[in-house]
Amino acid sequence: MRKKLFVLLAFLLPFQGFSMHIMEGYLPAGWSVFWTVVYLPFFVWGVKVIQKIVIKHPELKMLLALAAAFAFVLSALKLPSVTGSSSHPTGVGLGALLFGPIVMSVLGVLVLIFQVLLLAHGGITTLGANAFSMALAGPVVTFGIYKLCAKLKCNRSVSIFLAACLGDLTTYTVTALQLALAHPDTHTGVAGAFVKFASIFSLTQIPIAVVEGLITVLVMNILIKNVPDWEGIKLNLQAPKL
Amino acid sequence: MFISEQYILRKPIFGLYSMEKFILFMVLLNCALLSGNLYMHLFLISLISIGFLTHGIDLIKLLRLIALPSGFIVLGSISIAFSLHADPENSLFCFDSMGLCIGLETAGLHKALDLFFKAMAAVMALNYLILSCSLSELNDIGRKLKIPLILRELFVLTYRYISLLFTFTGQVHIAQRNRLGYARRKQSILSVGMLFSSVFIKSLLFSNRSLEALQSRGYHGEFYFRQQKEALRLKQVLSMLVFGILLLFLDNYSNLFDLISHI
Amino acid sequence: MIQLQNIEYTYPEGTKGLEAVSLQIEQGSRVAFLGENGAGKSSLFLVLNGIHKPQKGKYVLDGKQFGFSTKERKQMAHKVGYVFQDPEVQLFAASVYEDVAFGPFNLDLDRKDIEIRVEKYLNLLRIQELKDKAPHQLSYGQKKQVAVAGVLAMEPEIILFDEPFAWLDNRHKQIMNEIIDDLNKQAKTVLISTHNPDFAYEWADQVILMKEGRIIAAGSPEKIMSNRVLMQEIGMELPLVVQFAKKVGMNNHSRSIQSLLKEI
Amino acid sequence: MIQLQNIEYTYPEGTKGLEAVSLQIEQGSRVAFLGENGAGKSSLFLVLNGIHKPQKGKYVLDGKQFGFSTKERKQMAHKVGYVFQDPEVQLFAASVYEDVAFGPFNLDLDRKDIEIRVEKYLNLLRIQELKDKAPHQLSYGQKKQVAVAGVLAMEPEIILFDEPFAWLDNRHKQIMNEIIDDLNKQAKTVLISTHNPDFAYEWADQVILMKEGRIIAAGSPEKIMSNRVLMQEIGMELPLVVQFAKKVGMNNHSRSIQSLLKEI
Repeated sequence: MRKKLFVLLAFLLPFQGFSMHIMEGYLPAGWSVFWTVVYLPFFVWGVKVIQKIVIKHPELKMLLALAAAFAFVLSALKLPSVTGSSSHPTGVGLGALLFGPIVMSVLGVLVLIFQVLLLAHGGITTLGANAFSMALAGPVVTFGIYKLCAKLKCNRSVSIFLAACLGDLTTYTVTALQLALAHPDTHTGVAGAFVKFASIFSLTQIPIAVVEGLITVLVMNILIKNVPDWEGIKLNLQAPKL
Repeated sequence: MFISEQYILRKPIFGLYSMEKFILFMVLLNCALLSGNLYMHLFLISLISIGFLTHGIDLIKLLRLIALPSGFIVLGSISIAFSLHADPENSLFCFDSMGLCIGLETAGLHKALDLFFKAMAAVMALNYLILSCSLSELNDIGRKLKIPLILRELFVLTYRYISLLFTFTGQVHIAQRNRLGYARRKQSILSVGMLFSSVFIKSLLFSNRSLEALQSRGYHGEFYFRQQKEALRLKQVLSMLVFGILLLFLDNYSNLFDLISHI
Repeated sequence: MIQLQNIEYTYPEGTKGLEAVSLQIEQGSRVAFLGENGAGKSSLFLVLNGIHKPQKGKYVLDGKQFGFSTKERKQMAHKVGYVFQDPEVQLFAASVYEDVAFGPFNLDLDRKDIEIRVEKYLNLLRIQELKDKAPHQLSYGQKKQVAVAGVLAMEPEIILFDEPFAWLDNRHKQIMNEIIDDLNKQAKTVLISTHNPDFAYEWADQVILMKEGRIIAAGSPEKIMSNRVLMQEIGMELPLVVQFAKKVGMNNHSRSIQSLLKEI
Repeated sequence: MIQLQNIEYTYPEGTKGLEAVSLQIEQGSRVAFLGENGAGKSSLFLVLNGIHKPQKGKYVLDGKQFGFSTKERKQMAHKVGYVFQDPEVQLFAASVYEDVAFGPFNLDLDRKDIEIRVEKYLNLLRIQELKDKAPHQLSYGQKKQVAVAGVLAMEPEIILFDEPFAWLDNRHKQIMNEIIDDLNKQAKTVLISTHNPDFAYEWADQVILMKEGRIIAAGSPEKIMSNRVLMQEIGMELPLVVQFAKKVGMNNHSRSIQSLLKEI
């Protein structure tokens, strides 16, 4: 039994990081349209916010593009021997903490588009669904937990860890749900399908989420200590309050 | 690093302009997505493969190009093929545990196979777009699709910075490996933390200098994008559309045919 | 003509960049700036280019005082071009063509004229065949060529080069040399910051030595660069040809070892 | 001793990096690699360092064949150190001290020994007073010093330098020169890739010319670098001192203009 599990794991591990993306052609047309329509308002909102920021400070265009590039590089980099096999961190947690969820809703889509164009991961018709899970649900949960922890006066490292880790898990849960809705199990329907997808992801995604949480803590601590104009960047990039 | 640089189309296919390439991509993609017919998907996969083979991609590269996404798609298909609570009588394979029968049934298998080939056909269509269009062309397609300027500017800048940070990250990673940064797991996590933060700090400094460089060339908030002057050619667009409609018609027709034969 | 009077520039974080810098550069001249890393050469170039606004002092360009307003800075791009040390920071577009076209586009030329200009400078820098490539597909030397084309395409009257030969191989050094010669022939003013005493001695008709944000000496290379004390001040050796001439007791010697070798 | 036999390396995207490269380097020797950008010098260094695994050929290090397994690569870090051309990519810690300590820390030395080593190499590179600075606060020359310290702190037997002098001002060039001399005195093997014929001629006891991924000549600098045809092949001029000697008809001349000047 253990051996079987290992064989299965060995087979799944190479795909773990990107397994959060739904591939092109994998969603029925109806669901593609549905998720795109659901995501669109958030995207438009994000674009409006960014347009406002950029009109006032055209120089922030470079910074925004660099932020998107940064998130892409994090997600595309194969890091051998971090989790025992090659893995891809998502960088979603870090992005959400650095730039806030609204800006992330646009940057996340840029990252997804480049993953399609440069690496052929994900897809055009599944963009809406992927964006909903990775560029909206994940960042919102990350940001929310971080703010909540700040209110509860938690230790900073603990808050960052929880935020990044749970944000990562949220992304995969939402993806599993999206897949379950699109492809319900023949006998047990959506609920059964969700259990199937979620358990396949959880084999790989839970250790990744933990590692990602740890790395995010490390990076944030180094950045807060070292980036000269730290508060300035946060103020500049975080979207205006509602 | 990037897929379009690993798999280079040495000859342009049909000599299409950027927007025409996009239309062909949409035709191929829609044929894949709108059809539920296995033969249609196989036809599309082979058609695009032949296109690649005759335009500068050798067989080994083509197989690698196909293998790349098929891993992900297989992964997803497995979970669709297997069913919880399957009926042990009708299962091809059943794995009992805690009173559950996690099993494989013919229906699930068919569904998974259909989905696998559908996704492969769609991915091949996507590969066509990726391999045949440069980033400037994609940007130009975006302009014709009326994507807001700010998004296209961010798109182009992001592309440039991705290639820069990619190279930079790769080199830092080598430098860390040379100094045993990834010899053990605990060190690996520390090293990755350092890697990311150094890339981030480098990015910040770089964005400042890059801005100075742009300002010194008179940047006032807008970039120059080259526009393709070529208008859409009616003949090409029409033949692509006819091709697509014909395929979908045949597809429907064969479904009808199936339906009739069933009755 | 460029005139600086008592320029002082301090970076936002408090580092002194320039102190009491005054200089005068005639049109069409070739000026070499020598000094260690951090001596203030780059800060000075960024002031000359209108990017850094000095806290004190006057900057007079062709008889008009430059006020560092947003409008004036934009016009500056016409007048003064800056080729950065690191070409990576100058390239941003998705293709070489678009990158070179960026400057002319900012000059509000119409599409036709932009194209003509881009073609001209792609040809001049011999990078015609690279025009559809993305910057990351180029070698370091090619990136430098593109960066130079991007600046020259704005047809500025004054061009600043920060270490134009660093990291280049011999072939690209020669191309760069030809370009710089060509600019001088067109009576453009060329300012180069460099660590190479031999190049400065051979090329410049005025050298400016900088140390710790100040100008410590300025004048003809023959006068300044044969002064051992001054050169030691900026941690630089005398040009080889000067050392050689001193050794053998020549007085009116050539400006470079290469031409000296031809004379022997 | 390093032995390469018929090494062939092709990049994943299909570019040829190295073709039929064979060479032999004795322990303690000084080897200069000359060639244009893209001639394969960096690819070769990455093979020597165990990063690129060649598709064909044998790499024998101190009599043992190197198999590019993960375990062997890890041991490699002890043996071969690589100083990149661009120091930026080698500095990734939050402070200079932590950066230099990174290697020794990964060697599992105990705290005390790590400290001793870091102090030793900070002193050697004369960057003691920079130890609490963040890398981005350093000048280019200082960054290079820190990068070298970080590599040397692993105490490798073989050190590869990619263009160690590019962009450095004179003061930092001298420090680098002293470090390299010092390494040779400790009988370490030093391999340097450079575009500077004068440096290679003066310093190396073996030069290797590369072109398009192949070695086109190897031997003593006197023999190889006075061959005009060979040098033209890699787009490089003869060393100045050779040109000079040819001109005046000397036969047993010095290895550098500087020492020649002393002799006159």
